[in-house]
Amino acid sequence: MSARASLRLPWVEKYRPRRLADMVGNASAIREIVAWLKSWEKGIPEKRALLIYGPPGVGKTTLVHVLAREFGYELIEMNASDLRRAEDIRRIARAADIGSLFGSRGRIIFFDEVDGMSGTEDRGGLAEIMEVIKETRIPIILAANDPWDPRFRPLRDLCKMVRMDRPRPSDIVKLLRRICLAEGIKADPAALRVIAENAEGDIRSAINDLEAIAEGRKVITVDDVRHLAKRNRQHDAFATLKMLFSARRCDQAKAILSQSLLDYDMLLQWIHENLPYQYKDPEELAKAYEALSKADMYFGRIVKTQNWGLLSYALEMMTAGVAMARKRPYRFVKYQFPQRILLMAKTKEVRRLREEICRRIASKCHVSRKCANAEVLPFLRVIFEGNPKMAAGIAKWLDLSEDMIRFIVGDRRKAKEIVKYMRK
Amino acid sequence: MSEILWTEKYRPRKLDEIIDQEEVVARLKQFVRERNIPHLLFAGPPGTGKTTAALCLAYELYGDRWRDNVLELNASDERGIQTIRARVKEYARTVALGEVPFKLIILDEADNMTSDAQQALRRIMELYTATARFCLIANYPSKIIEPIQSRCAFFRFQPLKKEHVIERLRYIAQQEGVEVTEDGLEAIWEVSEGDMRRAINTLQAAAALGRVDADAVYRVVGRAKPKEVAEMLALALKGNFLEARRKLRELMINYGLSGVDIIKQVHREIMSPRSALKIPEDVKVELADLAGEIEFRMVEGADDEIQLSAFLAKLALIGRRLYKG
Amino acid sequence: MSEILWTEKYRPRKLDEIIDQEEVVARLKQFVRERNIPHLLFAGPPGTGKTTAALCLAYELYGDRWRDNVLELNASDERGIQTIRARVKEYARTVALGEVPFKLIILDEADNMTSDAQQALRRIMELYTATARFCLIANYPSKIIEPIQSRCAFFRFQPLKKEHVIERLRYIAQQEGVEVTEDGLEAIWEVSEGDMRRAINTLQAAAALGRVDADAVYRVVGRAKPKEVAEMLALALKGNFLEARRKLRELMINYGLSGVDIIKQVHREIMSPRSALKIPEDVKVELADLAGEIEFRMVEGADDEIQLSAFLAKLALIGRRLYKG
Amino acid sequence: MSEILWTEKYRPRKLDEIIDQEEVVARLKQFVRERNIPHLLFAGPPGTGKTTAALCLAYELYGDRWRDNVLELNASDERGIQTIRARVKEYARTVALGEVPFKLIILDEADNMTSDAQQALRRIMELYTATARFCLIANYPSKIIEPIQSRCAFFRFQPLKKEHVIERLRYIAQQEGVEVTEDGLEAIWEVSEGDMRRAINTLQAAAALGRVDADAVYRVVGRAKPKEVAEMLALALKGNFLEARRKLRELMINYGLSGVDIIKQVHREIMSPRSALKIPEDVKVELADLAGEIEFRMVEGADDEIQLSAFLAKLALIGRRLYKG
Amino acid sequence: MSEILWTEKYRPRKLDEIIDQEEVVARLKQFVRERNIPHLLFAGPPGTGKTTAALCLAYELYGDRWRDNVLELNASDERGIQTIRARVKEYARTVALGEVPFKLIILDEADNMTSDAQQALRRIMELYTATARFCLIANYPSKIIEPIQSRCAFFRFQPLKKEHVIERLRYIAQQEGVEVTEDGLEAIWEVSEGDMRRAINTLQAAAALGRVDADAVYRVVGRAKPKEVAEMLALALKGNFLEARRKLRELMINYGLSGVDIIKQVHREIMSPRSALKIPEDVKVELADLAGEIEFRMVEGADDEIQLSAFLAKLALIGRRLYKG
Repeated sequence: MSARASLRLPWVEKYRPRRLADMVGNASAIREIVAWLKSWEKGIPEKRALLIYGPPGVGKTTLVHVLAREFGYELIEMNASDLRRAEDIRRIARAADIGSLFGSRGRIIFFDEVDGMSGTEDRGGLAEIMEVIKETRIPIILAANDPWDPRFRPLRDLCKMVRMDRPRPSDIVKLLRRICLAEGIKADPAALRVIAENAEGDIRSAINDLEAIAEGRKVITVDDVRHLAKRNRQHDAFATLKMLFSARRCDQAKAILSQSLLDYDMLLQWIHENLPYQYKDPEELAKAYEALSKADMYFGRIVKTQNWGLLSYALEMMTAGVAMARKRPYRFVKYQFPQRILLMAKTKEVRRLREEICRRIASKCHVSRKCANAEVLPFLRVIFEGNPKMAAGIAKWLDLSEDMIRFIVGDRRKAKEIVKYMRK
Repeated sequence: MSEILWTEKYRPRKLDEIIDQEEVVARLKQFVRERNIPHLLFAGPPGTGKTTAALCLAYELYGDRWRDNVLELNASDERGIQTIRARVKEYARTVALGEVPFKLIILDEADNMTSDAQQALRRIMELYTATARFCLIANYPSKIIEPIQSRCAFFRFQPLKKEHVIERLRYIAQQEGVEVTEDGLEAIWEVSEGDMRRAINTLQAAAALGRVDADAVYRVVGRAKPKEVAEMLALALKGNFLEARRKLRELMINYGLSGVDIIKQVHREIMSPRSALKIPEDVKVELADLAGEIEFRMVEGADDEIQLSAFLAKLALIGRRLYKG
Repeated sequence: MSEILWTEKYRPRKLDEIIDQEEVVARLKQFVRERNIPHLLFAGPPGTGKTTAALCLAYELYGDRWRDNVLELNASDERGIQTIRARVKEYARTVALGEVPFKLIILDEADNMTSDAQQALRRIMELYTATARFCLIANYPSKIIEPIQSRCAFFRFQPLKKEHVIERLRYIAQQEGVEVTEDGLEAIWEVSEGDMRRAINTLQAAAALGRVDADAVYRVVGRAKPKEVAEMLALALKGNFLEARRKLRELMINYGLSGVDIIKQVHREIMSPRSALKIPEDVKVELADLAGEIEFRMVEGADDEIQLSAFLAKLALIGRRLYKG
Repeated sequence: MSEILWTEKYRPRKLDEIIDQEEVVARLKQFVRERNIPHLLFAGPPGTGKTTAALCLAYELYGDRWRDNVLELNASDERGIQTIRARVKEYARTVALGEVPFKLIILDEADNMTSDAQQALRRIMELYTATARFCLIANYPSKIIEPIQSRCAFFRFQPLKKEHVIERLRYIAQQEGVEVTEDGLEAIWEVSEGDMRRAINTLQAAAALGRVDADAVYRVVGRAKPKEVAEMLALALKGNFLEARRKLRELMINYGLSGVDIIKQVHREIMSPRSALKIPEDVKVELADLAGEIEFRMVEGADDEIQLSAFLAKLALIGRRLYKG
Repeated sequence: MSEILWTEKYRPRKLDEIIDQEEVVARLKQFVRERNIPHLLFAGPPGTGKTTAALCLAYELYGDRWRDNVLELNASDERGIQTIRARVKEYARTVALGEVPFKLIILDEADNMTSDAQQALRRIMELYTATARFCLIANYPSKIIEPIQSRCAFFRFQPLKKEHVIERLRYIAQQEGVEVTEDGLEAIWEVSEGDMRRAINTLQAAAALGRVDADAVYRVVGRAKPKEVAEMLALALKGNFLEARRKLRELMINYGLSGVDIIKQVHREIMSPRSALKIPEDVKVELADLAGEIEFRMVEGADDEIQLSAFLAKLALIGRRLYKG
């Protein structure tokens, strides 16, 4: 690398870790991944593919590159900038010679940004990746931000799943300090702390922010980072809600729309979550919810008619309408993250199970999935709770897995009993 | 006792085994004899044998090859008319196997389609009329658009007679070696509202618990519906909005209930004389009216949870007037 | 009983056979005598003989060659003005056969065209005016754009008289050897609302079930008997909400009625001077108001059962005020 | 009576013949004198002479050669901007014939173009500015994007004066040998709302029926006579709900009016200062509110009869409060 | 007055000429000095100089060779996933010409790109970082997927200050020899809502009419003067319904406004903190909701006049409650 070029390289590239020791955070995840990779030396492991998932900027792609370098593998990479149709996947697999017993040693196939595969453009790609995994005799690594989409379910079954988390701000500060040192910059630790906090565990954005601020400076003070634009969503939401609920005029309430970074859907969820905390008086609460209900109707009408002219009314009811419900003085409350979003994430697996059970009932009983849920499943629950033997028969007939049975009876012990009958 | 769902085990395999639809059966058998059918529209209440009749027709038309010649779709499962078009297209492309020169496409819950989707369906029906026949199944025939109705032979399924339902239940119980009492059968008839599928499901669930008497039946019915609805209403009326909303989320997320499902149950709970809520009559009416309003808003709106929360907030307000005023 | 549609079998073949449209017929016969017609616009309620008049005009103008000289289109069937343009173009290209120097193009349901399409139609009419005459048929003439209206001779068809419709039905029944009762004929008149086509179709459908009495008529049109609707309303007004709702379910299930069907019947019952319900006029007013609200919600897609329950709940409240207050 | 449309036959051929647009005409005549025009934007209500002015401008600019130098397009006719681009391109390629060094492209209903299409149009205008001038015609200038507005000289057309419209109608009637009554002319003015084209079309359509009096006018535009509508409203307000409803049905059937037609007329009657109904202003307020609600429901597809009944019912309730309370 | 668009003619060519974004400009100039930039994300309201800043950056970085080194793709260019994978990737891969070792790819309105396309972009940004830098421009940065946000230095553009916008407009007017009044400038500021591009376009459009005063400005944007709208609302709220309606018709006719135009202005006036109407804050919400309902109805096809009457009627009813109650 020439001196001129390296000078021009952004710091995220310049200081991209080259060795495992340079990685920030996620020590246990890295240990797990290294162990899996090493197990290939003893033969083909049970899971032939590794799916690394986690939020952006925590170092997933970097880690894979470092591993390859450290353990001497050649990396064959495909990412979202490549066409990834079935034939493209197959071509790469062939190039990597995945089936060869001897010659392929020393290669890894890396499918990055798996969740960025396009439904239309990359038709058949996902299915082909799974085929490749089933056949492979060399390690395959995949990376994704969100692997929980239902279409990845069969893929998840095939892969060893390892999660990488956001590193703590203190880890990021350490890294930033190291970069400053290398660049000959004097930085106030408090300023670095602000950058690190603001990045919310996204290492890459922390480095980018540092570089943008340091451009042309040799000293960085807290004052310099004051204007750092907030990517930070959570804190922004708190401030936004406070502004909204303390507003005394419609225009003040509406002003949050231009000042918040939350998108409208998200803002709606935040308001919905926190209404009962803010408004303890039933009258205020009912009035505020009336406004929110109206806002939602406008959103619904927008979706149905595609008439975006109605958006301003939706937003107004959601902000001014909610704020003007207040009759008493504003009081501070601790705002909550929308529990529904957490709940939806937490219950993803459960909901998937329910859906799958309904699908099986639907196909056996000639009913819709909705009908299966409303008309058949409740009776199944009674049977499964009360009669493990009959339950076992039905479970076999519907081809239910153990999790599904557990889901239906809602009790681990009873589920075990049913499974025992099934084996008989 | 056998261990698959009895609704399937005892589903008739022949047109002649279908209960209470003599006229329908006679006409369908004529079609079978002629090896030719027009497009069909089966209408009638749930659980009167519409889907069964369609399947029996298929068995008798195609014999062992029925699987190759029948496509079963459910309009409320398929995502929009595009998917239906695609599946029909792919399916109708290949020639029918066997002697009958057309395939059969059974489209259940066709009255759930929007009228735009039905217009598209009508064109699909026209397009593939040479190679396929459609059998549309609906609860409310008046929700099927006129141009489709006029292209179909219409079959109205009658509500089942009490004695025949009970006779069938008794036969199944006997086959399965289940003890049933008279009042048990009466109770099943009562709760199943003429819907044979629900009746058999109730029988099986009650049988799973032991002897089938009225008690057992009501027990099954009680357990089969989530108790959280009544709890949610009670909490809201008592002014505990946060807890009520938590229950609401449980119902929606854990039970996979839609907003309309919940409002229906709310309605039932409010108006039930057996409800533990002890709501005065005039407040009941107010609540029913409110439930109607909120349901309408859910149809117009985008987010059921927000609308139902607004409903709970109103409830809390009413509750205050009721209990403190 | 013959198999073909009676509406076709008994459709008048001569202008003179048309019922109740003396003025229209006189003017049309004048045109036939002159062997020349302008563009025509026939307007009036459904089933009053508009299409029949157009066809009779064609028979009398062209005699046996009418098939070669008449093109029948339906504006709501043909897919857009492009198709109409193409078909008219192809059709009008060839010369009229026989003595009359122009062809006749009958365009049914012309008021269903968008005003853009009508603008295009207007240009088509201008273009082919030398070789073709248009006969536009519409229920609502106000939905025909003025530039077309000003090019057409206008004919308004009157609603048919009850005695003439019944007379015609009785004639057909006699020809077909069908037994009809007086209340059956009354019921047909009731449900067909002056629409002859609907009346005859109803007669034929009811005849397929055997004797044509009121019961049979309400069965084939998928309506509840007015008496049953009145019963449900009476129950609700007496404050017996649960019974009223049970009755409602029964109506929906037994007759396969949708919510909008039911509310229409409720409306009819409320408004009927012959209703068995003795509701004071000022209560009728409230019910009519309510029915409008509920119907709108259901049209927007709200759930039938919830909305109708809300309706009955309100009724119970009104009833209480009425009878106890 | 001639066969061609009177709106064409009596369309002014010279700028000076245009009615009521003195300022516009003066500015346009200046352009003619200078033999140079900028791009033009004509805005104003329908039937105030915008297209006529564009054509007159063309006649006066190009004289006999106007056909070679003018391209008339209708933005809502031509299929999208692609067609416009193609046609303009082809047209503007050739040099203008005669003394004026540019051609004129008249683009009617320009406000019906999407803003994307207008963006494209803007580029076309730039591209051909040397050889062609555009005259855009719009009802709503606010729907023309700013970058186009900033390129055009803006002309606003004023609504026409009643006496001038009537004078013109009288002139045409005289030329055509049609008998018109005073109340006929009044009625035409009433229904055409300042739109000259509509006024003349209505005159022609009414003339086709014979003498042009108020009756004939309301008949051809498919409206009830204001007096009858007022009668119906009066009945309802007096609490005579059932009578009012009978009147309503009569209006709908006799005039072939749809529900929306009726409500529009009701609205007009309520608002008319000449109405025979002596409704206090605060009641008018309530009626206007109601009419809006009912009209919307019918637009959404609710049943005309049920909704209009609901409307009359509300009227009766208001009337009761008003006169008995 | 020149023919080309003033927004282009007066677009700043240097970073220093950009208005009101000192912080952004300071940092960008720093990049220019260092001849190095990170990937950039420019976010902020429309018309605050984002695109201008990106172009100025390009001019200053590359000087005369900017055309060789900059790829600009905006919303009207194809930017689907194929383009990103083919064209953008190809462009990013080839070496830059001149001293600066990388090219600049400007993606305007990046928040309108599909998330598929954005996904395809993220790794390109990393892989070709040695040869290309991206500048993404967005009104709503939250619509940029997180992995891309995290790859960019983030710049938020502030809304422009009134005095600076007006100063700029005055400068342009002077350059173009256009007469502007104080109230004209105020009006432009009012209607352009801080969007400089819109402000300049409005100035140019109004200048085409002659002197730029408030009248001219409101005329070209197709809006009534806020004062007049406020007058109408005040009349309605005072219960003077018929007068308010007269005013409404006047506004619609004089300004050529459609129903939706009017309701949008009414909405703006109601919510404006500077409105002369002095409506209590909680009533504002009620009125806004009403306006939304009415706009929805009109969008769905309901009649403008009936619906606006209904709106004024509601206003009168609210006013009655407010002022007399």
